[in-house]
Amino acid sequence: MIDQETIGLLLKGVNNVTWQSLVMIGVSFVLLYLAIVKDYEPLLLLPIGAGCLLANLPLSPLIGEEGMLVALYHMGVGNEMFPLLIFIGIGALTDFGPLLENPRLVLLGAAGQFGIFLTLILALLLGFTPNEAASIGIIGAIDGPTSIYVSGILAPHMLGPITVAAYSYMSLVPIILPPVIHLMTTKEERLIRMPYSSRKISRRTRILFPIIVTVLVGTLVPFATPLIGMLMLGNLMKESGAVERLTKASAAEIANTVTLFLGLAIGSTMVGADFLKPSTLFILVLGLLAFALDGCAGVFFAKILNWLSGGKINPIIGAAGISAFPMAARVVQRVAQEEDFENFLLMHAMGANAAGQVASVVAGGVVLALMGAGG
Amino acid sequence: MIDQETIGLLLKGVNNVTWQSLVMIGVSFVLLYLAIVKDYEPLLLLPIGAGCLLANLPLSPLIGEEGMLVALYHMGVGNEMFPLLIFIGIGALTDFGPLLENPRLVLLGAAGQFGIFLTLILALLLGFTPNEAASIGIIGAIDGPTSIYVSGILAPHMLGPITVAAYSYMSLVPIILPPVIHLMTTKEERLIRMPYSSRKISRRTRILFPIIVTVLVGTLVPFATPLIGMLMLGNLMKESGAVERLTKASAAEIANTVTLFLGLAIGSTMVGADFLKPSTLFILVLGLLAFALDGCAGVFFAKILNWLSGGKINPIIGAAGISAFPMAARVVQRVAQEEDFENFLLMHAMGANAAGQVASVVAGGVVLALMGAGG
Amino acid sequence: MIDQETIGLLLKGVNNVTWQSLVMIGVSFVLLYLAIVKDYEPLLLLPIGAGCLLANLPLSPLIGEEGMLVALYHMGVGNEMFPLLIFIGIGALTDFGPLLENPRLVLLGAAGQFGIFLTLILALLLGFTPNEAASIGIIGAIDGPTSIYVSGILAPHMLGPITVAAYSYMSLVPIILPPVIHLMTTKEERLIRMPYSSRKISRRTRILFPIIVTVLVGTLVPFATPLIGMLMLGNLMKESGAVERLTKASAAEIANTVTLFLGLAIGSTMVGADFLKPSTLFILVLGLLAFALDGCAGVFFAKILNWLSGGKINPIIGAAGISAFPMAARVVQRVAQEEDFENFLLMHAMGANAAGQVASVVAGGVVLALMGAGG
Amino acid sequence: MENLGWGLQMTVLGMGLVFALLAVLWAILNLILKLDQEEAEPVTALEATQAAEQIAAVADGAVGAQIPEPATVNGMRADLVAAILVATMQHRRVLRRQAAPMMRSYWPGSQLFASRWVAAGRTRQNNNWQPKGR
Amino acid sequence: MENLGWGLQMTVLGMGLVFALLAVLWAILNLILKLDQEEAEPVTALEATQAAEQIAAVADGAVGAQIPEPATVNGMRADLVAAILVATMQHRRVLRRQAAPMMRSYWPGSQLFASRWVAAGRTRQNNNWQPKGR
Amino acid sequence: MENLGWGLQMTVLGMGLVFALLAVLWAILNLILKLDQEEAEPVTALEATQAAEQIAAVADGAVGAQIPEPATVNGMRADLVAAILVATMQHRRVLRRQAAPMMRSYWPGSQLFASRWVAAGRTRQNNNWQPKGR
Ligand code: NA
Ligand code: NA
Ligand code: NA
Repeated sequence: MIDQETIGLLLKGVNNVTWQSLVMIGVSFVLLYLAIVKDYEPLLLLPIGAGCLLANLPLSPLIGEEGMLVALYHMGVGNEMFPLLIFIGIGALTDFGPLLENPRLVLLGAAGQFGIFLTLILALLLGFTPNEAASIGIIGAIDGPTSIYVSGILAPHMLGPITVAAYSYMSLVPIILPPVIHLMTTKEERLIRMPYSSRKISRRTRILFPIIVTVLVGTLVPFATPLIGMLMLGNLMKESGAVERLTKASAAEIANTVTLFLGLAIGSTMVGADFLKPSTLFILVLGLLAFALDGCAGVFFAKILNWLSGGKINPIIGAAGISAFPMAARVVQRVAQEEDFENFLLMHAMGANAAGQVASVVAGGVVLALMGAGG
Repeated sequence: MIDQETIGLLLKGVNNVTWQSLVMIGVSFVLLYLAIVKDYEPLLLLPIGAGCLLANLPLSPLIGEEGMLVALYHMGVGNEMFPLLIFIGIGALTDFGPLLENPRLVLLGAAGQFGIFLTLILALLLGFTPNEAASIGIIGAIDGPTSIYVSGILAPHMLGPITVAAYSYMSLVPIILPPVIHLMTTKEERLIRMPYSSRKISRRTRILFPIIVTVLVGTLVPFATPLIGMLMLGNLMKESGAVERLTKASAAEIANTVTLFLGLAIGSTMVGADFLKPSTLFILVLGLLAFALDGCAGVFFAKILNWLSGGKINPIIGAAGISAFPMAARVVQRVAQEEDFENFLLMHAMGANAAGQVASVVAGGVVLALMGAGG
Repeated sequence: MIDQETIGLLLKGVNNVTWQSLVMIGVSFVLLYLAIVKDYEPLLLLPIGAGCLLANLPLSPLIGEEGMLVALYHMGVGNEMFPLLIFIGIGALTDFGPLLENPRLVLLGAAGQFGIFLTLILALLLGFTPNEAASIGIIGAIDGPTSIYVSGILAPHMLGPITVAAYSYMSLVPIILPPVIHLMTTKEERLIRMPYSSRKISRRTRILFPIIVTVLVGTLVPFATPLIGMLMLGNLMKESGAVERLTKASAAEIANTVTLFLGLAIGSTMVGADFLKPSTLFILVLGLLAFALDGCAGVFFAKILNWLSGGKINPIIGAAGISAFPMAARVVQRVAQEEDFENFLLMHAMGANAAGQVASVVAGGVVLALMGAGG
Repeated sequence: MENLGWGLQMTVLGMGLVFALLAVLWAILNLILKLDQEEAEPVTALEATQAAEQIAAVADGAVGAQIPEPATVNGMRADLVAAILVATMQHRRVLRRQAAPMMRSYWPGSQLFASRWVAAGRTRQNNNWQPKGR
Repeated sequence: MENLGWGLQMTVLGMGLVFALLAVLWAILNLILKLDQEEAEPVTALEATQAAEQIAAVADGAVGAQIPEPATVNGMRADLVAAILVATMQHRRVLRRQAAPMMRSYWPGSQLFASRWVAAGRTRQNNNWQPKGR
Repeated sequence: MENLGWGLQMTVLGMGLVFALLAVLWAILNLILKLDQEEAEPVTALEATQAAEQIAAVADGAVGAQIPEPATVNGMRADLVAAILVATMQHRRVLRRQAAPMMRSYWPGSQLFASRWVAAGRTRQNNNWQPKGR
């Protein structure tokens, strides 16, 4: 019979509202606002916000045992499959031609990873454990799937804020990068025009590139094998031209489905007490710092290259070495055109940007290797 | 060496044919006939029929340990993921505009759920357990994913007949609803014309709607969170316009794949002795009754509203409050035009219909809450 | 602190390169070469090659516990789901019309499976276990999903080379079949023209065909139920015309995704010492032999039919009975036109080819039944 | 009869809850719409039906949405019937328009006239049945 | 040699079963086709091949269907060769047609003539090889 | 400060590894490009930018690629600004071309002139911001 107990059941929801859940629902509203109104990386932030909202409703069955969001987490976040599948799609749409035309730009990609390690030190000083510090630093890879992959292994309890930071900052590239560039360069440097050259990259080279990168990076940094392997698998499928159906499926159907599931699953990790800690704020601030430091390091290194080459390299293309392909390159081009509307640096910036993509993944693997993860 | 035993193995298939499996294969033929020839909800009934056929072939490895149909069941039926994913797609294609233009229609949606509870009582009297009775009643939600979700939790052993009933009756809306309407209304009532008004619903309101419904329903009826959350997630993605790729993927690729898998998995639960019981017949009959009672209650409540509003509401739009969006609304429009070809009620019926969609989900959650499922 | 151990970690990758892994990376390059440059079944061989490469990089986390390739293996290879899903897509694109117009051609399909059993005997004599021998023989089904399904059950440790052989030889149909045909037939026989007739196959018959085949084969050879069931499910969906969305999803989105995952997972089984054994070479050679024997048997049986029918059947259409739909039929047509440009055998060859498709699946089930697998 | 009592309690509680929840929703919706300050304005039946049909046509794409079959009215193609209906209504309006400028309810260039064939098409979808008793 | 015996038994049983099953299928198919009562009627080689090519073209979309590469015959584009072939056959038919009405095997307006370019295209797909020994 | 030491070691080792790896990659890439024997040849800024834009446009399709919003420059539509820019550069080139044949850097029929509208479109995507300080 229906009794007090049953009626208690009916009020159970309202009774289980906590201030933490209310705050987290507020956080989910902020994420949805950023995604929908501010258009910040909506493909990720909208599902993350929705996942966060659904997970923080009182007694949400979605995060109970057998709950759908938990099932999605186990399906592809716990085992790191989702970020890797997204990487296949990214590889399938990335053209490394600008890098192949101008291979020395790979070094700019390396420089753009400095922020990872500087932030790691700061995080250590703030009292984070080494694994946590490394996970925070990896936000400085400015690369969503890499951040998810690395922090999912090193510090899964911080996956939520790290992913949110990584994607938010990726979408802030057009806002954060220009002041960093201006801070690091003089007007004269920004006005440097670079020669435009073109080299027909043979199909053979384009096909060899992903294979060589996979074997090289995979042998020297085994921890980077999954990330670089999937990125380069996508690129190999694209450049081979032999499996158009699979290339398209990777970049469209698979990527879309996985993005939705990934976002929901990550959002569902952002629950109450775990998220509402000072550390979350530190993560957000440190991540932003890592980003800015990346840009500075990239530009600084490009200045050195410029000095070595006798003034033939515009230092601002160093800022594109941070990854966030192809947005960072576009932002660099903009900054150049702000001062001289006829200064076209896009091709060079794209090369540095593609290098940053590869270097981010390498840096992710190196961090995992140095932490001895799973070793 | 090959011996008697081996030859026995070869005849094992024929030897394991039972009359139950033959009857069930016959049932699968009926389902395929309904799907292919009669065009009754073929997207669900064809896979269900095929799953039923394949599961009832003698010694079918598909339902053995590690069998594919069992794997599909565990992938998304046992954990309720498939109906929830389908709900994202339904939400992504549902426009709640007609309801937002005329919010009082939500009450018609509530009335259209009466059949659920009346049928529950009848089922109890017929000797079903409370959980079973509630699962049978939920057929009266006239909403496939809700029926699958609720009965999957309360009475998974009856998932097969309940799903078949739910989808069959959804496809019978054009046949069942008109006589119910005629029974409940006079010609004068059916001739009532309603004023047509239009209100520009702002994008803000359209975006707020799914969020508010999720928070409201999710807080008050936590058991409804998964259902309402996924329906409204799909709607939020659509109305935000910010994640078109994910919206499309939810409504197309994901929905298609999940529908195929869901149908096969549910069909595979319809095996022999479990299905061939008088209870199955009761389920089918009671489900039909629940449907008819829903329609009656909806029309009856609309008559009250008509009386309260001084004759400004055509009672037949109450029949659209049963869910089955947008078919029920179309049927109501038809019935109106049968008597007066210039009587256009579609917009009002669509509002009631959208309300019925929300109310069905709410009713599903309320039933789960009252049964204390998982509580 | 960072110490010797950490630096040891960094060199761990290089230190763990073995000659086996180097050879296997070489094998992966051969597979990629065949896929990309020679265009041999690239949809399968490229992912297999990539999976093989990624699995043989030193200490590859992709095949560690929780590794992505291992997860993909468990997702759909270990439980045989991937080849079955691919079969739905194949069924959805196969038109059995040419077979229905000329039903006696089914016997040609049966003859084209002789190679399976002859190779099985040879493999036994070479010292393989019965299960291994049967798995090798099944390469002679010249049907990728069947080979994967059967060998995945009987000898999962040989899945890699068997799948590679099956798909490579499928892509070698245009090279292997013509000499086999010439060896087995005289010029006079190859010049035989066959009468062209056309029979309107009713929609009813087209819909009944997959249902009948499923029930018949499934009852008599339960082990074939999954294979024939999925092939015929795809065909039923197509011929019914009632579930176009699901048909399309099966043949496109699902098939593409599954093919990529299947290839990667199978490639990842090709690791070092397990693969580099004389048995692998035997598998490749025996598989080729099985293929050739299939063609011979098919042509030989067609010669008998020709003799029985008083010279009205061109024996070369027997070679299309091996499966590999629709390629084998096209090759037969070519061989015919080589001698007489106006000899059009395509329709008859397609009938034999479709029969071969069905017969291959039946043979797969029969082999499983005779081995008592899972029984 | 213990069951009956429990069932009745379920019904009362259940329907009570459903109504209560949707009533709260109604109140909130009214509140939001107040904020929007968009007044409802009268439109014609055709306009309302067209808009509703567009919404229904999108929803037809959902799994389980039950897209109706092509329709007949009295054995005639329903789209033909609908076209005739629209043509008749249109004719009446033209007459009204020619009566006197002040009586026009639609001005030349109105969207409505431009889209009458669309209306016919949409309405067609709306008429897929055999009227009762004929 | 125990293995050989077992293998032979496998072969006999296995092929026996495969043949038996397909023979039963054959019988059933014949039965169904009887019910259809559609008689097989003769068509031309081109018609049959066109129909077969359409079926093959759809099946080419399957994973693992081995879509052949663009073809050459003797170094010439295969589609050109096929077009020449069809043109030649066509010419022969026209001559036949002009000879005497009673000799016509195709009547004016036949589908076949209308679709000869389609035929050329389909046939092209059919000719993707280098004839042996040239 | 033990942490600081460890962190610094991480930084040195980490960045050292990243640089070392990419340097090896650089060396290998140079080697491959040598094999290709394709010499880099100078192109115009517009050509280089067009090519780069095409690559960027494809990459925009990736999840998380941050496709920029439609742009304005100083409140004007960016594509208009870009079109003006290209027209100006074009005008300058025409003047140069008319000066003397030997001064032409582009010959009639050059791809570049043919695709100037494409260039404008591509450049537009490149200009999606409000220049600083105006
Ligand atoms: Na980076
Ligand atoms: Na309902
Ligand atoms: Na075969």
